[in-house]
Amino acid sequence: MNSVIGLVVWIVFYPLIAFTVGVFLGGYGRKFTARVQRRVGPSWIQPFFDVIKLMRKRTNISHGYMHDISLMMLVSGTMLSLYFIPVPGFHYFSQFGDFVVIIYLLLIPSLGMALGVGETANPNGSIGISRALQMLFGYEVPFVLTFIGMAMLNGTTSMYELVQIQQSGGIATWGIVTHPLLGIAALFALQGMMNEKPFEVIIAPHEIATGPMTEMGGKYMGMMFIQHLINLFVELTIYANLFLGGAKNWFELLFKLFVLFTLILSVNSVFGRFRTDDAMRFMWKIPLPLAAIGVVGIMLGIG
Amino acid sequence: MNTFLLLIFPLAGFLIAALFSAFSKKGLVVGKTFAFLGFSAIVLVAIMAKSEIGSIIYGPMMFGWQLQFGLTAISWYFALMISGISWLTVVFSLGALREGGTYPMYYAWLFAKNLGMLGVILSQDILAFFIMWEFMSWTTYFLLQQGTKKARSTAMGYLIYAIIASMILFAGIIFLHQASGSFGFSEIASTVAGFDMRTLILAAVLLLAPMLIESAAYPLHRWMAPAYSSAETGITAFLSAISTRIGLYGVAIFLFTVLGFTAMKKLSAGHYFNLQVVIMTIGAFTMVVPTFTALFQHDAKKLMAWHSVGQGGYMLVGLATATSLGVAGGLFHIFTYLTYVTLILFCIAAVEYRTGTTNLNSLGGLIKKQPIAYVGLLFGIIGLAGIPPMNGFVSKWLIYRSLILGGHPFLALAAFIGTLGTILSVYKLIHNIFLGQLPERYNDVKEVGFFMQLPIWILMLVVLGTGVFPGLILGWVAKIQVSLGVEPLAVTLSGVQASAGQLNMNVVSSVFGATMLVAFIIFLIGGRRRIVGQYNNYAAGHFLDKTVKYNFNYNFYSAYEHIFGKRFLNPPVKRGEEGLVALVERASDFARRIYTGGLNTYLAYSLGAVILMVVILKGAI
Amino acid sequence: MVSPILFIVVPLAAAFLTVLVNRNAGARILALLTGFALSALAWFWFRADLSTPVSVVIAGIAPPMGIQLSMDRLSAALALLISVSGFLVILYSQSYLKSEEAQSKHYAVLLLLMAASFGILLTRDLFNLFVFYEILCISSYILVASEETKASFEASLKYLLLGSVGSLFMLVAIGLAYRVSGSLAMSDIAQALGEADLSYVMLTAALFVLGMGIEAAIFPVNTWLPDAHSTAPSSISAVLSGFVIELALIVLLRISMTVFSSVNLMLPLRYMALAGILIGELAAFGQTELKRTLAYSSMGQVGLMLFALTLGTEAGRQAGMAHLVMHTGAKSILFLIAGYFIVRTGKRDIKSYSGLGRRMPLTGVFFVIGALSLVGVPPLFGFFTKFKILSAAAVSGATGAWLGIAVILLGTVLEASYLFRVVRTLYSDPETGNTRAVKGRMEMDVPALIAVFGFTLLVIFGSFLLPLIPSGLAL
Amino acid sequence: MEKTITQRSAWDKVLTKLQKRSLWMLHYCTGCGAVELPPTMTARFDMERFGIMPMVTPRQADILLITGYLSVKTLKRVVLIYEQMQSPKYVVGFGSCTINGGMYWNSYATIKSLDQYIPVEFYLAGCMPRPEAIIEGFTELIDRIGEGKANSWEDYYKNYEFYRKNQEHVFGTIDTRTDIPDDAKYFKIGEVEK
Repeated sequence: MNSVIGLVVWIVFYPLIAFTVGVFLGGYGRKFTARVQRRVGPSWIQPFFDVIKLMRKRTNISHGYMHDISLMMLVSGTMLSLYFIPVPGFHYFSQFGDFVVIIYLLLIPSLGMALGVGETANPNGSIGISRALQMLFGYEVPFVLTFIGMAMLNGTTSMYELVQIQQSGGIATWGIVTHPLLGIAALFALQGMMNEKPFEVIIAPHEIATGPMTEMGGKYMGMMFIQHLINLFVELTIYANLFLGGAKNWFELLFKLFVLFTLILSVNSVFGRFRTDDAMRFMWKIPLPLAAIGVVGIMLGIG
Repeated sequence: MNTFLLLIFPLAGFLIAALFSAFSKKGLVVGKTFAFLGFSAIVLVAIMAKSEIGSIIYGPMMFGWQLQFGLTAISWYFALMISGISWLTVVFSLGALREGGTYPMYYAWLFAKNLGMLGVILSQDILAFFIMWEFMSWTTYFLLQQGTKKARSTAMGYLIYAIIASMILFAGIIFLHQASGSFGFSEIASTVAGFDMRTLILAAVLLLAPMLIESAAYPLHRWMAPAYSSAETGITAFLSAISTRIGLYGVAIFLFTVLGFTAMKKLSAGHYFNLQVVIMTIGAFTMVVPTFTALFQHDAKKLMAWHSVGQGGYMLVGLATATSLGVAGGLFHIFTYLTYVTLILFCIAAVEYRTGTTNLNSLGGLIKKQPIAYVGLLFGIIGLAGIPPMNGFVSKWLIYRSLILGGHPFLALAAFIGTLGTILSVYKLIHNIFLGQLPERYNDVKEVGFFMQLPIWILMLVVLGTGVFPGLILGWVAKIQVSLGVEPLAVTLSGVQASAGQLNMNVVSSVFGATMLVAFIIFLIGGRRRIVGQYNNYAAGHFLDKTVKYNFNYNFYSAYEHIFGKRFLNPPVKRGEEGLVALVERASDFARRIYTGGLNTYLAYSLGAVILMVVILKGAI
Repeated sequence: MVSPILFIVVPLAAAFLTVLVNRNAGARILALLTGFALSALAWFWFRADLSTPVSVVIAGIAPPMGIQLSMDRLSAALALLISVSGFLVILYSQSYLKSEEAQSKHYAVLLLLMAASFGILLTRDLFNLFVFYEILCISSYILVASEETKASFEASLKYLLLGSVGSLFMLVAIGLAYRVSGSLAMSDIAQALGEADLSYVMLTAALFVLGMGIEAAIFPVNTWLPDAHSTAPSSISAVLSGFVIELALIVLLRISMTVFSSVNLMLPLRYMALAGILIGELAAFGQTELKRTLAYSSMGQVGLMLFALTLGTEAGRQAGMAHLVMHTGAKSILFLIAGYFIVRTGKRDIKSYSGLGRRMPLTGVFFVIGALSLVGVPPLFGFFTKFKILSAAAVSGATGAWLGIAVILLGTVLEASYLFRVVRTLYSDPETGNTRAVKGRMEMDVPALIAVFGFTLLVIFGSFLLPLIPSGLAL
Repeated sequence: MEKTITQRSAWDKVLTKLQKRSLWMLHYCTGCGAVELPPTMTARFDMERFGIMPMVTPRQADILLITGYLSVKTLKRVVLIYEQMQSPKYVVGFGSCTINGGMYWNSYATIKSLDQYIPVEFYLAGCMPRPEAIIEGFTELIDRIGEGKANSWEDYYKNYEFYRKNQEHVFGTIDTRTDIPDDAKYFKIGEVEK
């Protein structure tokens, strides 16, 4: 009975926790960039202010019901994948769906946003989506290959079991240590997955007016912010679970996320922007071969 | 009895419709009613035939062999799919066909095609299989001809491939019959088990190559997309849904029943290069290449036709793994693909019915005008992309699992690349048809009528239902696995109970529903929202109206065309095909030149022949 | 008991009568009646019990001096085939021949040709065979030329020259044979050649086989065929590819298996057959004229029969015979219909037939059925014969059998592709210019339709005749 | 105005306190004023301290910063963009050109006082106002939002006829695809007084 209550509590509060962590991470990100640019930068919880402001807009325009539904798909898809990611103290749902499920759940937000933006009937948005999908192809391929390697190595596709296996032997059994090639490749992919520079041609403000968000104002933009903040947590946690051995408790997890995000931010803040095709070429020239070599190594190790 | 009727009804339908068409060119209503009744009867018979699984009925005597027909688990599975899809196609055509075509013949060939396919899946010996196979190929050819003017030349392309396929199969059957002295599956299996390696490979190639051609496996796939896309749209749906999958049925039967596991073990000997790996590699190429060719298509039907080439790869790979997960995935994927491709193509047909075009560069914004077609297409593409909670996800999940845990990382990667390509191209599909700005000329477009909506609704229900409760179908798939001799899958109503990492679609979809609810609440928390017209739009301060072209759909994935364009628009396979044709033409030219028309050469031939013959006779001693 | 000699007497007499009557209507009726009578006769003989061949001696002179005719089951079957298809072709000609022509001549020569073919079939005397063969050839030269266009004259001339070369070969061969045997009866010659020096026999055999082979259109010496068959009137083309070639083929086979049994003629013939299939189908693939295409395809089909017959097994011979019957039906259908295409459009090349299939629906259906059977699509007759040939080849174990199977299958692919290019044209939308060829009714006339329908029945239900088709190539 | 302030609930006050910390600015730079914005945004003055960020589309922007003179043509665009923005929204007139035409005071092609055409929250006087002035103005704006006084945007809904008349007087009728009075009813704006 106790466990049931605990479960319910987790189910209710897990998204809130993720959102809070996301808020702080987002604020930290902006602060970090500002500092690199020798500015003071905004408050640590600036994203929170933005969300409140956006949700409190008096007038909101929509371009149709798909436009509304797409925002819901956006948020719910991200929450859905959140539930299937095991974190310390909560891995109930990860037994019902493995990593393949998570990868596909992560596609729901992309598709939802794509559909909604399509209905806003703004070419800037469509161009942004077309870029987003092409970039998706760019970074998902090496990322999935690294995962396949890990799954083959450990003989399971369940993320929870991956975490268990990695925690069994301390740092020595972390993915990044056992298979540095895969880890590095996935790191590159993560950079693209989080749309940080140099892979943020999707929202090129001065070129296509923030692309997908062109027609998104008020609460629509607000929901996109919420999704973005939860997504920060989701993507970083996935990487941490795959290659940094998950975490035993939340402090460890947050610390890992913090370090990882700092790494990504520092790349982000010193780079320019790649063109779409250049970005894809990069993804196929550096991370993909790395991952392939790693997987071949694993195969030979097995066979 | 029902098994028998399953062959008799389509035959009767074919003859009656053909005679009817011979005597009256018009009579749309009669033709439609007759076809509807006929196919309803076929569906009923197919459902009732379940009780007769395992029973054999004997056909006519031929070459001292009694043809055998009968139902097995897998053939009942296919029989249901064939008859069901035909029924939906006919229902759709009740609304879709307008006055002025050759309808009776259209329906006649539809009946004939059904006869061919049902015959193939019901046949229990390779002779019956071959006869029905030939019949099916030819009916397909005539069915394809019912389409546009372009359809005749593309159907010709199909015919060439089909003939080559059936000739190879012919050779295989002659060979096996000579080796085993019988046409029966079991006798042949026992004979094949005794073959040595090279004979075995020969037999396997002779049997499987035609099936791969029919299921449009890379690099034998080039006939399919043009032929299917230039047929009438309902027919395109029907064909790409089930027709090519008969080839996969053949693969399954030949692999598991005719060749049998002992032979397959032999063929799979050798760690890195063996027949299984070859087939899987073919499947991998089939998954990737056609999918990315689809990306560059500017015609909705062509795009989908290329996809039905590509998705075949998943089923092929799944079957070729010969593992519990993989075979289940392959067989289930046949079903799921069938459902959502029909759905998608019906929706495209609904749009074509109103706008008269399937050109992706000239459509747009129709979501306001044809919401139901839009939702149907949405369900379809979510299924096709394999995203939860639609059924396409489950089958793909099974295939991925089998590939990853079976130690084929790069095949798994190919499968995933295929999926990504699918997502890209289906988004292009739905975006260019339904989203973006609505051109003025489509302002008076309406939703289609009841008969065209009904199949769309039904299929939407199936796609979602079998996605949330995959056990409904997977249960039967497990039975098929038992009958094929594969270790069956541990199936629950809600998904799969596998050893390492299970899948429970009920949980996934209910959590999805819950989070959707939360998102909806968040949406409500925000202030009121107002729906505005498409011209109230950000254009950097420009005033929009119908004179301003403010849309983005041409050359949608420019970066890809920039990188891959050339490779996919003029692939080596195409060049090879053209080279082969050129070779045949040169050879025929050479043969023609032998007959110079000059008497002197002819006389020379005669004398030379005499001398040659004497020499040969001398040499023969 | 009716004497088999009637087979030769009746058409001869009818031929002379037609010349005497010399009026179109009369000639037509007479020819039709003759054809019917012959068919009835053949039917009688076909039903009769021929377990022991019935042989008659003409003019009471016993062999070796006299002429011996013998009727066995094979001859009866072929006689039935010849007479029935001859009858159907005459029926077809009723409407096909233009009324202003001198039809009496035409029918006379046609009947003459039939008489000669019966003679070749029945006779057991080598020189007599040669005589009948000459009659056959000459009448076919005349028939080929009977359209009296430049092309037909040229074709006929070629045919004539090569034919005479063939008869020259035969004559020499017969002379050589006579030298050792001192008799012209086949049985004696066979016996005599059995003891003779092998290379002597070889030369004889080679000369005879290739001499006869010219008429039988065996590969290297079938050079006359494309021109002759494509320029002749379609009824005649149907006759020539329908049974004349096959007849020559059978007789050739019978003689080379009985008379020249001491040398192994089967091997070279088999390879010639394969070459014939390949070259014939390839050449047909490149043609633009319908009748030329069909002519080349006949060469391929002859190769197919020859391959089956030279496998040297009972099954092979049976399959060859069956395919012969099928080919008579299918090829006659195609040629007869092609004739009407030419009549209706006045053009010979395929691309000008576009849309005809829609304007002559029944004809179109018949054409498609004929083509399908020729390709060998179940459940038509062609499938059974082809299957029998292939399985016979597979079990025969003869050298080059598997190569033969491969070649045949390749040939089938080619055949299907070029025949259905035609079908596609027939059902494509007519381009402007072809439709104005003939206003109004395009469908074939009733007699022609009936004739074609007869052949179509054969092609569809032929598979039930399979057990009735004999295969004994005895003397 | 006073009434509305006193009516504000505590919850509303809290949220407003948070909300005022985030302002996104769409700057419409016609004249020379643009040159003052880079220093305002970058390291020296760092606008983002106050959560003020430049945005590129009117849908997301809260502030419409108009730097410099407006010709008749450009005024059309400004009106369109203003109507595409989502309320609450604040127009900031930057430089004397927006106040009285500035050095173009006698030009036939420019409009003199911006608040005749769209409600202006406040002006930044000067030619040019320095970044300090801009920052000063924005902090002022933030405070007024916090107190709930920054309601100039409601005026556009209430007195639409007035603004519309002036606009038409300048450039005739235009179709911005937005029916302001109907929007006012739909979104219940300015009904507190009724």
